[in-house]
Amino acid sequence: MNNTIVSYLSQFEGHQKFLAVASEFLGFDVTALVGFVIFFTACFILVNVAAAIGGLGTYAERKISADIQMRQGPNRVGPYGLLQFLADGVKMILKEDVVPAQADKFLFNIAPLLALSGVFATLAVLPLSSGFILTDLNIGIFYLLGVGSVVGVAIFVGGYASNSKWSLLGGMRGASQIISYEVPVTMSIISIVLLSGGMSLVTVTESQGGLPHQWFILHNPFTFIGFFVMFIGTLAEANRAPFDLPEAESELVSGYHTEYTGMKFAFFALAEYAEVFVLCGIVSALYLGGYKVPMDLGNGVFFVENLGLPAVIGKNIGQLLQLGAFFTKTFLLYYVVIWIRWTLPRMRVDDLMTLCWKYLTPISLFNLIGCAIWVYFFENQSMWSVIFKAGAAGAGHH
Amino acid sequence: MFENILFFISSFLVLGGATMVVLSKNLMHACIFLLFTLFGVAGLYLTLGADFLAAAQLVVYAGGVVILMLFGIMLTGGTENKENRFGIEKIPGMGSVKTYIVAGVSILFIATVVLKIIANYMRHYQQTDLPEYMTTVERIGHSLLTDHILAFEISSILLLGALIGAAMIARPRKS
Amino acid sequence: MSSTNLDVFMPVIILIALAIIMFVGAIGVVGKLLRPHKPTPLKETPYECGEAPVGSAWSNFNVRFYVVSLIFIIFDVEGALMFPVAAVFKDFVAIGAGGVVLGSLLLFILILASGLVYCWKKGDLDWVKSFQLSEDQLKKLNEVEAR
Amino acid sequence: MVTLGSYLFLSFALFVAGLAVIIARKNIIAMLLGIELMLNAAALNFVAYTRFVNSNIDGHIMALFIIVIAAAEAAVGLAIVIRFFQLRESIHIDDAAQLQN
Repeated sequence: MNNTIVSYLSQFEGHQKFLAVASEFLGFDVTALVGFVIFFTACFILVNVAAAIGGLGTYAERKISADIQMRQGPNRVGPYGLLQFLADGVKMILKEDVVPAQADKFLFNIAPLLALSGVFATLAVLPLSSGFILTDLNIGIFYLLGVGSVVGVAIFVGGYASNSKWSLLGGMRGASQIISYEVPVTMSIISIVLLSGGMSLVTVTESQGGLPHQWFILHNPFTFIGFFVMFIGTLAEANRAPFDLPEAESELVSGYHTEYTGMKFAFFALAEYAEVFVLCGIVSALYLGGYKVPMDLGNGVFFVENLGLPAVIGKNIGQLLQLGAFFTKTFLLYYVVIWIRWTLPRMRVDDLMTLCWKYLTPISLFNLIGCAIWVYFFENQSMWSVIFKAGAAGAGHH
Repeated sequence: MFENILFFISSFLVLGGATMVVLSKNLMHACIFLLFTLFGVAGLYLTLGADFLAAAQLVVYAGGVVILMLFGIMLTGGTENKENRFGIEKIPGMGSVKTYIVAGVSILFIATVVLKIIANYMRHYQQTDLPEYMTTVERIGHSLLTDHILAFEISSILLLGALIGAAMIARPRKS
Repeated sequence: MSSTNLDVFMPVIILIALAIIMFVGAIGVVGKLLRPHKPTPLKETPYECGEAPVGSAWSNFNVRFYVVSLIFIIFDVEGALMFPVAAVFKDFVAIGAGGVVLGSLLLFILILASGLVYCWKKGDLDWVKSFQLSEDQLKKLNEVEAR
Repeated sequence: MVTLGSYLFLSFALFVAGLAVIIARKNIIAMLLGIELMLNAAALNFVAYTRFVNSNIDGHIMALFIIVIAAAEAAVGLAIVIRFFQLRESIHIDDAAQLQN
């Protein structure tokens, strides 16, 4: 059974009553219509949240870089400069839309749209909590890989269509970098799928626990290495420093979006920041326990039974806790991503390819084999229980 | 309801994309329209209940084949390469308007006749009801490991052959 | 009417539709009303740091980009084949048939890894081949540096 | 109401489009695009028959291997095209009329 936000809401009595009353009042079965409305509202909220996170991402980036370089950062618009991203948005929308005369107009216009829809479509399977997930597809993580790869096409097309040498170089580099790092990322994901026995992101998260030693990062030594492979891979897939070669401003002006102005540029930037958020969320769901809260507080049973709250409130408090856990882990990773950008220098293009093909890919293949052997020999126990059992057996022997 | 909407969106993408692949003179545009067509086919797979195939279509085609094609176009001189070694520009489109009209009419005629014949057989196939939205991943996995395990292993050899062969052919040579 | 429930895919379509609406709304409708439109020939030339651009950018490229994407697509397909197998691996281990599956999985990975090893040995993974300067070139280089 | 016939029609349209590209274009890469379209049409047929005629999974496996083969074919085909371009400075099918040089 697939969890969606609709199936989560339909377990409450109020929802059922509302459906019955509305059906009677309108004279037809409104279940499908209400489902659509719920989906639409949830999607709308999530898109706006993603856009706000993208906007605040630019703010956080400047503020953290200012912090690292002992500067002030944006501090004029709003309290602590928090509304800077809105001002930027207004500025972007007022800018003239310049299309180079030699450019391929059709591709030039369609590239930001491809990037934006590719990133937005990945939001559908982001496991925010066990109930507030838009939809929990059975093919979740594989779907995410597929839709996410559209961004690579968009970057290449955007670079190509501008008919500028910088853009084209940036686009070529971006596309080849994204596809190269997809190989170690895919292999790391497959090793997680091996351990959890399912591709749905809720299944993956549910097979971990709330405490760090139950997370997949500490499940066995291979996944511990796999986490770092995956994290480096996601940095490169999102074109973040030290892998921001497609937009290396010191050599390629601005990379694939050199010729883009105004809102089209803004959409590229929004897609990039939202993609960083999505990828951080995925890494935290795969390796860091995702939305899991310690002591199973997340399913709300504790609040209902021990504190005597009604089922609706108790369950929703649990969901909110899960939401909080997910966002905490994701934003911590987001902070690390920004921190890395202002700490490490940019890599050279040949080092980038060497790192991907000669280090990460063999390591991830080795991890995959190691995980398969681990699942076979230790029947999917984590290394803590294996050590504990070995210790108990040794103690019993003496 | 949603199945029908998805079907119509997908079939619109498939038909429109395929038509534009045929008609567009610019190779880059054709490639992007091919991408839309492949999205449409993925949507059709979804309506047929093949969710894993739809995602595989996205992963392999949208991420792989289309980027490969785009790289191939760039490596062979972009879209500007229209001349052959005789210096004559050969734009697609063979024959004249008359040929197209005659061909179209005859295609319609043949299609009508063939459809009339096939339709009798089609009537027997009723849509089998799937009880719920069922996942195909487990079934495909089981099938790949039991009935089709030889095909699974041989496909790895096929891929190895493709990798070695293509890398050998495409490798830049000293001259 | 079929009873297949595809509603779980509805958010995907809605999200893509929202992306299109957002894009068209911001660029085609709101932006069009607000932004200026004063094109000049100079504005529409590609940016090349102040130089006048020479020729089109759509020209030949290094074939290494292709070799990398080639290796990628092979591994991509490998991933697509291995995902369903990985998803059912635990079931097979649970019923005691894990050894066969592990063997076939290892065979599959090792066959493809040998392709990677081949490309590594042949130098397809080296982005920039190290090149040796000839005597004349070295002499010229030294002269240039001495100046 | 969506029937088997509508899927078969779409598959037919895809196949005809691919065939038209192969016949009408002189550009080898465009012809490869056409081949992709035709392979997709074949895979779509397999999946459609799986859904409507019998519900075992073999059609899906077939389509999966078609996708695999399409990717391998695209890789090798494009490698040949690129090599050909390096030799002849052209990607016209008419320039590939000679076996050597």
